[in-house]
Amino acid sequence: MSLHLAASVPDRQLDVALERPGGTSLAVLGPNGSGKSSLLGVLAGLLAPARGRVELDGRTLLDVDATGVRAWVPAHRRRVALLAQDPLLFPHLDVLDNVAFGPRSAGLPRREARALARRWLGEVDAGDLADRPAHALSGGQAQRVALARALAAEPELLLLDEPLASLDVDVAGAVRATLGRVLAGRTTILVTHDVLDVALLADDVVVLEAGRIVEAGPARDVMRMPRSAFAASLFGLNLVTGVAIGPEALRTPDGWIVAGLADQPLSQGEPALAVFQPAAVSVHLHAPSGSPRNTVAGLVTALEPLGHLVRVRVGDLKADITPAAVADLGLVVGNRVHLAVKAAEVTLDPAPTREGSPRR
Amino acid sequence: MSLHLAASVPDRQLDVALERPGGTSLAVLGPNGSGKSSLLGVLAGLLAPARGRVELDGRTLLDVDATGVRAWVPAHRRRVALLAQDPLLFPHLDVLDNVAFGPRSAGLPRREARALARRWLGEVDAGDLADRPAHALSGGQAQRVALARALAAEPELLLLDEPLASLDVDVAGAVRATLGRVLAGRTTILVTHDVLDVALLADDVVVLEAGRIVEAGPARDVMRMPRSAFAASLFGLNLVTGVAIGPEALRTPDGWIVAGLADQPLSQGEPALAVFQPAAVSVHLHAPSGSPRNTVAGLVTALEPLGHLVRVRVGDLKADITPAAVADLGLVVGNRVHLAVKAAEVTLDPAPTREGSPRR
Amino acid sequence: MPDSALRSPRLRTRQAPVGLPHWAALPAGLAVAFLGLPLLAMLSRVSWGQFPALVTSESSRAALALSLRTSVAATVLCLLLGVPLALVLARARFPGQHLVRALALLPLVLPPVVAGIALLYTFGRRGLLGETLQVAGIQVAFSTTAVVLAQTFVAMPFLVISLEGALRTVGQRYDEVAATLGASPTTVLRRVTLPLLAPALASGTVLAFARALGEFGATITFAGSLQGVTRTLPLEIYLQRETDADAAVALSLVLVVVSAVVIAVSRRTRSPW
Amino acid sequence: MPDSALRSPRLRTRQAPVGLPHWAALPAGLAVAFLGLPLLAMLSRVSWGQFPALVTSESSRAALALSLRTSVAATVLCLLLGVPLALVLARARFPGQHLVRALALLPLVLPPVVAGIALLYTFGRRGLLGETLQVAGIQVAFSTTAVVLAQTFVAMPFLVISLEGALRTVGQRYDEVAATLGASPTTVLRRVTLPLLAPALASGTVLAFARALGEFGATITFAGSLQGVTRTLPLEIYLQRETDADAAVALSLVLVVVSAVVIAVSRRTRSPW
Amino acid sequence: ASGPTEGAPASAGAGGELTVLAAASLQSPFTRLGEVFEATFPGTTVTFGFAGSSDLVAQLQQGAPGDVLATADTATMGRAAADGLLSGAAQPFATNTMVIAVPAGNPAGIGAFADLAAPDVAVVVCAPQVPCGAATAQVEASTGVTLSPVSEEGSVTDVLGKVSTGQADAGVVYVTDVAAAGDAVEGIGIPPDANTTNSYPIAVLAASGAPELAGRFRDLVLGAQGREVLADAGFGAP
Ligand SMILES: Nc1ncnc2c1ncn2[C@@H]1O[C@H](COP(=O)(O)OP(=O)(O)OP(=O)(O)O)[C@@H](O)[C@H]1O
Ligand SMILES: Nc1ncnc2c1ncn2[C@@H]1O[C@H](COP(=O)(O)OP(=O)(O)OP(=O)(O)O)[C@@H](O)[C@H]1O
Ligand SMILES: [Mg+2]
Ligand SMILES: [Mg+2]
Repeated sequence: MSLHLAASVPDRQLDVALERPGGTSLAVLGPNGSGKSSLLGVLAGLLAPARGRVELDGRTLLDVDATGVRAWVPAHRRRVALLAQDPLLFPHLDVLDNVAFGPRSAGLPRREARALARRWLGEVDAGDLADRPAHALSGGQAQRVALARALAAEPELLLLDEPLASLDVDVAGAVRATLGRVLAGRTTILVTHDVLDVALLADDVVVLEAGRIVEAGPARDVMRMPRSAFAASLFGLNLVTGVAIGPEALRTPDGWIVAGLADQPLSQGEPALAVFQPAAVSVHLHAPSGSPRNTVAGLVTALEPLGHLVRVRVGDLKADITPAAVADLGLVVGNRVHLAVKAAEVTLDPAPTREGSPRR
Repeated sequence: MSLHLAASVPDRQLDVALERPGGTSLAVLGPNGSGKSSLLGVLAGLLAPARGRVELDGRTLLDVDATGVRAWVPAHRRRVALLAQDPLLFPHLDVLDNVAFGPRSAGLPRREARALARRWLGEVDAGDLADRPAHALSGGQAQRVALARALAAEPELLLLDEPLASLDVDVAGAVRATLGRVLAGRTTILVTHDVLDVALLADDVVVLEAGRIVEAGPARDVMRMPRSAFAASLFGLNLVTGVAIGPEALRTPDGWIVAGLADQPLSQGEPALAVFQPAAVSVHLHAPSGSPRNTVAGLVTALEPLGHLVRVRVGDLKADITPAAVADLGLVVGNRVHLAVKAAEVTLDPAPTREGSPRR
Repeated sequence: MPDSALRSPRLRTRQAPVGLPHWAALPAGLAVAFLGLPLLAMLSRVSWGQFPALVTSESSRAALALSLRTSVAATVLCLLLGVPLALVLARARFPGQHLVRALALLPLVLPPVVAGIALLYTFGRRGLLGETLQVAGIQVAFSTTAVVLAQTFVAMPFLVISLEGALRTVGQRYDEVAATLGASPTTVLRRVTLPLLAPALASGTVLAFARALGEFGATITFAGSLQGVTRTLPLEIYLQRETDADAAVALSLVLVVVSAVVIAVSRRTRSPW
Repeated sequence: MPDSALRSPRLRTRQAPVGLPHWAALPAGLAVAFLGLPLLAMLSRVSWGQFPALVTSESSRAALALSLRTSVAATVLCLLLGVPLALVLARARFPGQHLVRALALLPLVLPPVVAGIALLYTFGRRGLLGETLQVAGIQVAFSTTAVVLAQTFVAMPFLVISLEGALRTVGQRYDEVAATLGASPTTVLRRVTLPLLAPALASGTVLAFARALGEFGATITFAGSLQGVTRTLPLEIYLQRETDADAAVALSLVLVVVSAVVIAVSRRTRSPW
Repeated sequence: ASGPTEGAPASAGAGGELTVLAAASLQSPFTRLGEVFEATFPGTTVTFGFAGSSDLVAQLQQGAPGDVLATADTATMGRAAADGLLSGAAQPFATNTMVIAVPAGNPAGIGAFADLAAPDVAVVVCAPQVPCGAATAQVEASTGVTLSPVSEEGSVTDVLGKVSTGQADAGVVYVTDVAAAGDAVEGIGIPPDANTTNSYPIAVLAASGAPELAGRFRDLVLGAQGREVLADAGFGAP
């Protein structure tokens, strides 16, 4: 009960390898065009890698090496269901028959397949759409139906490409809860741009950039202490890279010195990174007196509401402060400000190698 | 320089009227299938209402009444550009020519149209995709190109249907900043499920539910004090409705009594609503001693990470507390807890009428 | 009312269509006139008094019945062989594909009479397969089977080519989705590819049926012309023409009516989306 | 190597195709055999010694040149009139639409000879338009123009029907997008609708050209058979057959070669996506 | 109305264009005679329109241009005359008789017309509607043999095609057809008393723009040279 994947697709600049224990779910994160959908395509059997090997529960789904194709299980015999980024509901079937398509293909009689389809439609809050023709749906409705259709296929491996992207808040919350229930014990790979999906649905995370895995690890570790700029940005954390200048301090290329706490002491001269919460950053109009450590100056590039706080962006750095503080400081975009963070709030770590540093 | 719309499309259960001063942007919010895309379709000339009237800058684009079609300007002469929910890039053109399509249609020579297209591609961070065939793009890349294509048409009215839905965090931030710049002074209607879009891009908001406008007002008012359950949920606020039992208190159908501050005193017996921040809600394992006002008991239905806080859901209510507090209380899903909120944190208001209560 | 002119572009559907260019009406109208005038001219020449007798004569009825039977059989054969061929041409990649595609067009360019000769060379008594067939006890010569073969030969390309064009136009995204849902290629074909192609399949079938119904040259060359066995309506019309051109024209109207019925039926069975 | 068999399903493209059902190869192969055997039989009968003289004789060359000229002209006419007609049929809604669609199929079911008679009834000296044309000094029948008209009449339905099927299959979502970007209906047609239809347009054009090239019955009836003026290659082949069937077959190979060239060219000009 | 010679000198002699419409069965002898004519009158061009006789008359009725018409039977020429298409009377220039055509080697062993009635012999004939079919019916009547053909074709060419490919065991066609078909078929004669004779008439057309030249072509066909060429092709004297 496990998944092994190694594949390189030169056309898409994709070159990845990963190993998943059965029954767990993996979130794939990364910028647009980094190869997330292509990765799913290889697993689903829609994209043939130039080289690669896919094994699912001991079955070899794909084995291509320099000598040629040694094994190739076609898409329909892989027991891998894919919810693609585009819903692509069959336009000639109604909603119910779209969802019943998988069960019917698996050989279920029409009645049972439809009953099953009705159940899955209910799960994604789309039970009332059952009799609609597939083309008469709104964007979010179509996405929900497509999700139900993928789930109804009851595959061994479930691939979900941004399953909640166009759902409204209430439904997204409800469907996320449903998925949490449904995915338990099911081998799943989930592409997402949403933090909540990672937090609520994923056991582990990989981050792709330009077709390579740049970070991998358990979801909670990556959320707490991301090592890639992309993950840090996604999880709303500040990430600063530089060179260690002591066991618990680094210097950035800009010359900023950041002190913090390290699990194991840094080796001087080695690359290192520092991560801290935007809420731990304070904003000052003048350089704070007292200890000048961990203070950097810059221009405010944006002010964004964030729940009941305001996020102040200064270049790549973020500071979350209260609206009252914004008013007190009279902050507007373009102000020159000083950001400070207490060393006790900063976590230091050796920087990851090029290939990411899987923590397992 | 203004937009007037009144339209009813019985097939889509849509029946709306709105009025926009020129040069402003309106965010349209609402659940899936509430008619947001249909509204844009009517404006763009892709959907013919059974009755309705659209005027843009004094031009009558559409006038249909019981006696028939009195005016109908076809889509291509409306100077209304639509970025639909589905990117629909022309598959036979490359990216650059997709974006240059609008300028070329407006009569620009090929060279100039391409130069313009290149500029817009740059604006959405997709300059390096210019020479790709349109079908060889990732989901997010295609959406960026479609956005550039709509912007490049330089319309009098710009309609954007979830323009940032599948963009990655970094790009979404950058494109949102670009849009903020580009939309300034341009009449725009923007469909979104994202709070940040409302906060950063919209002057005003309407909320659609089942094809009707249930709420309308300036963006900051709606964000602070939503009157529809949907908007409250979207902006992460708690909204409770009930009947006024005094000038500054209401009772919910469940019998919960909520006291708070009201701008104008409530009239006893009239419907009223109360809005408060999740962060203002405290969670207790036992009914708090002291004043029992504004306390309600329930089961924890979900615990979600939210930045550096944890969101505790109890039915429809949300409370944001620190992870430390969660640990101290030993909270897990299914716990019975008591929620309390200080009256000073609760804003009370008369409930909106059925048709919403536009604040202008 | 002065503004009644404004109401003219009636919007009948909710979904407002993107307009066609106005000028398109001109060539389209010309096309209709060009196709319609000869029909009018034909109608104006028919002596309607004679018509019922002519059309219900024994030879005419036998010819019509035969034509319908053979055309239906030929269309079925075209579907059975042509749909797979179109699929293979549009979706598979194999060496010699260009040759096969060219082959599928062959009967289109061959003058039908030559097609008949080629069929004689193949299935005739002294043809390539003639002896084999004779040994197997199959007698193709001068039989209704020969008519069906001739019609199938000339009609198949219409189905294949129009279907292949449509297959390329639709692409295979839906087929891929179906495969990831566990549908075998056969299921994909039956439940996705063909239903999606319904309009093109319908027009291809109509084309093939019509071509089979109107087939003359290959039939007379390959199958001969015997009442009730091989003399289809076009052959009957040809013979009528020898003595009375106007009678032949009148009889052709029967073909026109049959085709109109076929179109009406093919419209009705078209999927509703 | 023992595992060489495993390598057989070569994946030539990155995009792994969704497989066709294996059984499809059987009927497709049968179709190929059915279409290919007659060609083989023909080739086996050609006396290659005679071939060059036959093919390069003055009458053959004149016929081939005429055939090519008229078929190209007819195909252009088909495109000019047929594409708008297909668009109107697929996209517009108007009363009598079913009638017009049936009309577009008419020449398909009419035996070509009857089509020729109908054209004579229309454009002939005693035809519907005959007098009008005569007054205008235009003599249509029995001229090269008549050949082009006959070919256009029989070939147009192929273009119209296959294009209409494809238009319905593609839908008009891209057309709508183009309209919201400010493209006039003409621009939409030129820059979106037609390019998207490229494969179907190509196969429709090939069908129409091939039908025009092979046209015989309507031509001989409506245009006659004058060498260099109206005697196209199929007519020449018909005449040859009077004396020597094998010579007619050999000459038909010229048509086959021409069609192969047309297909090759139409493949090359097809848009690359 | 102006004929096809418009622009050319109307006077016959040197130069001029001539359009001859002739039955398809006359193709080879007429083509040869055309060459002879062009050699005799340098500068003239003869263009032939070959088709079935009834096609030709139908075309003329609809205004087809032409100077000379030669048909394969008198009935169709009669139709042309009745329509006033001819200038002067038509004159017979050749005759044709029926013959039994069998594939090379005569595999069915046909010896006489009566053998065609045997049940296992596949015979093809022309349909009674066309001239050769009418002639065949006359032969049947005069011999008292009733055929049950496997096919009644629309033209002689189709009958001959079936025979030459061996598809049919025998067919009834014109003598000239067997002569033109070469080695592929053999002819088995029908006794003159049982046979029918069919006459080929030729006429100058009323619409001719060059009646003089047309008359000369007709005279060539009717003359000794014409007779010789036609006899080579198997035609009998009128
Ligand atoms: N059909 C295709 N043909 C060729 N290249 C493609 C195709 N689809 C995507 N690409 C390219 O391959 C790379 C990976 O694309 P992929 O769709 O896997 O990205 P993604 O991570 O899913 O992005 P997104 O978040 O935007 O969906 C990109 O550079 C993209 O432009
Ligand atoms: N093409 C169509 N034909 C008929 N009904 C449709 C069509 N498209 C949408 N509908 C229906 O019309 C209603 C409004 O749909 P619309 O697309 O406007 O919703 P929306 O607010 O855009 O939703 P979403 O957030 O999911 O995109 C829904 O009930 C939907 O099912
Ligand atoms: Mg993707
Ligand atoms: Mg929508």
